[in-house]
Amino acid sequence: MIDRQGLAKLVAADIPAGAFVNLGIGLPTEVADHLAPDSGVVLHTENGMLGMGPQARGGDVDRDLINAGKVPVTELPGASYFHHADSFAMMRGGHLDVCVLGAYQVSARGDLANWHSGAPDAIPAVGGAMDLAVGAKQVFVMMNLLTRDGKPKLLPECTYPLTGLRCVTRVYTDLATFLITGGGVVVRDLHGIEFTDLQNLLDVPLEQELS
Amino acid sequence: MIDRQGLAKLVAADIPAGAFVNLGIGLPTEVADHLAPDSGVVLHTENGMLGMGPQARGGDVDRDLINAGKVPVTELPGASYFHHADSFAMMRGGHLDVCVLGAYQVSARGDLANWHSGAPDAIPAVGGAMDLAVGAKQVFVMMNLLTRDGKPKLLPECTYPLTGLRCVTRVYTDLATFLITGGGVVVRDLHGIEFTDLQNLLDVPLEQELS
Amino acid sequence: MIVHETALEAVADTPDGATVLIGGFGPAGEPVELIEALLDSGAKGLTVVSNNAGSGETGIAALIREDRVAKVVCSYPRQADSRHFDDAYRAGRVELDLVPQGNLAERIRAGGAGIGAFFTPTGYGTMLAEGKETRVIGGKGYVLEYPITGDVALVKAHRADARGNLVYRKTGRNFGPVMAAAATTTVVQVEEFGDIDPEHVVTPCIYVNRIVHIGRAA
Amino acid sequence: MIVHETALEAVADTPDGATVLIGGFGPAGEPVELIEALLDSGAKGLTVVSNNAGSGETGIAALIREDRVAKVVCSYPRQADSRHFDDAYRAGRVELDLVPQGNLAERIRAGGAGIGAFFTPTGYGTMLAEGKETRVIGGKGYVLEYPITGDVALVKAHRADARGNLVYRKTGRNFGPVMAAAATTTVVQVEEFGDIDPEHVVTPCIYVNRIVHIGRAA
Repeated sequence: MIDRQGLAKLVAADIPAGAFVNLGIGLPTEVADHLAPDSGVVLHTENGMLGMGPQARGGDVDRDLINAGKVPVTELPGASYFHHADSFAMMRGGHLDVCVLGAYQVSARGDLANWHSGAPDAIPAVGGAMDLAVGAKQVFVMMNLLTRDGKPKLLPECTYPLTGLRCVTRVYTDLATFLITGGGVVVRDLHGIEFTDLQNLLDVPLEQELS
Repeated sequence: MIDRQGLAKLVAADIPAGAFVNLGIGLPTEVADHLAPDSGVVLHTENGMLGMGPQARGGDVDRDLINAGKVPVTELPGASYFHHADSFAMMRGGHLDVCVLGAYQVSARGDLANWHSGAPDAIPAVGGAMDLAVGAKQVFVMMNLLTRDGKPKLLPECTYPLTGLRCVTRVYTDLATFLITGGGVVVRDLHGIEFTDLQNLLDVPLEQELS
Repeated sequence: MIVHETALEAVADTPDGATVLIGGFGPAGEPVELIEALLDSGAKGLTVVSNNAGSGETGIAALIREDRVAKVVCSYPRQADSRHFDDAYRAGRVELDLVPQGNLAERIRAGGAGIGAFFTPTGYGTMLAEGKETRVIGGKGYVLEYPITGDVALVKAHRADARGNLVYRKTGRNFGPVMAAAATTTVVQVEEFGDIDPEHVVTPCIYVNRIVHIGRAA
Repeated sequence: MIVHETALEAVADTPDGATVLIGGFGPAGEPVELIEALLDSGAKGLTVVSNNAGSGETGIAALIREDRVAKVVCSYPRQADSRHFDDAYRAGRVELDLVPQGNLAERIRAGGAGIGAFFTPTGYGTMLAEGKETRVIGGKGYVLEYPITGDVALVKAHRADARGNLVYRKTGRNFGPVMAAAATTTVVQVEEFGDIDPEHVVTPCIYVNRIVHIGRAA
């Protein structure tokens, strides 16, 4: 089992050099801290920027320069700004190489549920989640494999309201990394758990990656 | 009867101060020469510019600065450049106050035919004509009222292929100026012809503007 | 384009029941002073189209607190301290039309661009597409979405030139350019006046009706 | 983004039958050297998407003269001295898909923006809408148009920075930004390299795959 930082490091290592990447709010944001400085990875924030730098501190804070989580950030050389329609055209048009998102649930065929708890009294709020889900060439999910009360979050079918259909390509969890393929769910890495124990936790049939 | 210059002057006088205007290729282009310098009229060219100035001469010619007719032009203070999709969004979205076009034919309800002679062997070419026809708040047409062989170009129905439906609001001709209203065709100005003589030339019932 | 002396003067004629497009994404590009002026104008029964539904006591939150808003069209009403929206929504005093953020931006763009409707993949197969027309094109599912236009747009820009061309600052650009193009009357608060290179104009002056100089928050 | 030494190197792998988006409106923004390199590459059976169909002996006219073009998608094939297109069209050697200019621009934009189709008022009720799906929305007639994408885009820009962000010059901007976003491989010829203020970028580097420095025509 690996911790949040370990997971963020794993995801960062899988992002190709020079890729254009959108990191979702929360845990995915921490992936940025583990990207090699010379990786040439360019971060997109859906509120209208490519070339986003680290969080701004002290005198660098500028109320006009924030990320999608509304946290003050900085600008790297080669950055660009654009308006919201252009920014989401970039996402929807499939131009981002990778988008990393958190999730409540992922189904075996890559359906994503990450915007709505399903609670009837919740005030719904979707933001850019659905746009991110459909847009990027690859959608990586980062999450714990089990809920706090031990229920699996990788399921045959999502029970929470969906964010997008068949969009997730990889799931990084504390216990294992999964590839969602057209054919089935493939376990790529085990994080200190045996394959059979992992299979016993899930109702989804798993395959082991051929190496 | 008035000549081309007289017609261009008439149209120019009817363009409100501060209006955003697109002048089509050919005769409509000459309207620019008759706009008062202090009118504040801003010219749009659909190949991506607001604030177009007069034709460029000599050392002012720049191959990157042309109008929709591909003639070198100049830039006025307060100009702006934008790409083709943004330029046609501006037109289609109804933001231009006036567009001035030439025509083969106009129908009594404002249908416009100005892009295709209808000849079966012609190579068709439409350019921005259809976009201009549907986009502007007002579409003014400038044309001779009769063809060279004396046939009226203001008709109950266009016989040439249409550019747009019910889009023309005014028709400026050598013999008279017509307002195309929801209800019918109203003669606003007679250019040296009697109303009854004008009516005799046309199969379209005419009304005289109440003054 | 008219330069107004005060924000109130620029929005005073906003009628009850108007649809108001309000720029900003969080604090960036939020036209705070124009929203305050809209509150002072007394307009009520408003439909507010904005990415968020306000937080704290200022801006859209104040409009909701003072019961001026009948409906909010937004992507993310829930924010840290969005209690005025939360209270009004739970009490049934404000209607919510929740739109995925990219569909919101594209629908506003379509409003300004004269597009009648468009098929977007975003939201396909989700509860936000329920009741909407869908179509599979080239093997991919799409939802038909319609344009959004406003009677008024309130936008914050960085600079305007003498004609009304605009540039923005950094991520403060966000919804400003598409909202400016989609409203009958676009009201802009700017931090400064000055020349703008024609190559750098973001919002051409054709989309700008009224400007107020507010200056830059310290 | 890769900087190539020669235009030929940048387009050499264009396959026969490719759809090539070619920027430019008349001489402004026309990527002449990239088109010449495409001719030298020997690629044939091309679908060319561009506003015009070439004039004189250079650019798209040369591609047509050398029988490399199977189909032209454009708004205005007829120009002063467009004889190579005229001849090929009349001889049935090149197919023409005539698209109103604004629909062409919007369809290419839709291709880059992931829009599945859109309803446009342009062309409604005309022969260019024959056989197309139409719909009346809010009392106004619209035609359904589909996105255009390319395997390759050939674009001329003014300047690129080290990452591949682009700015254009004056009306040379025209179709460049939408074409750059709508092609699998976007090849750009630039007049110069240099820094670009992030506020002034017109085409973000994400849309640029290959750059060749050609310099500015005297």
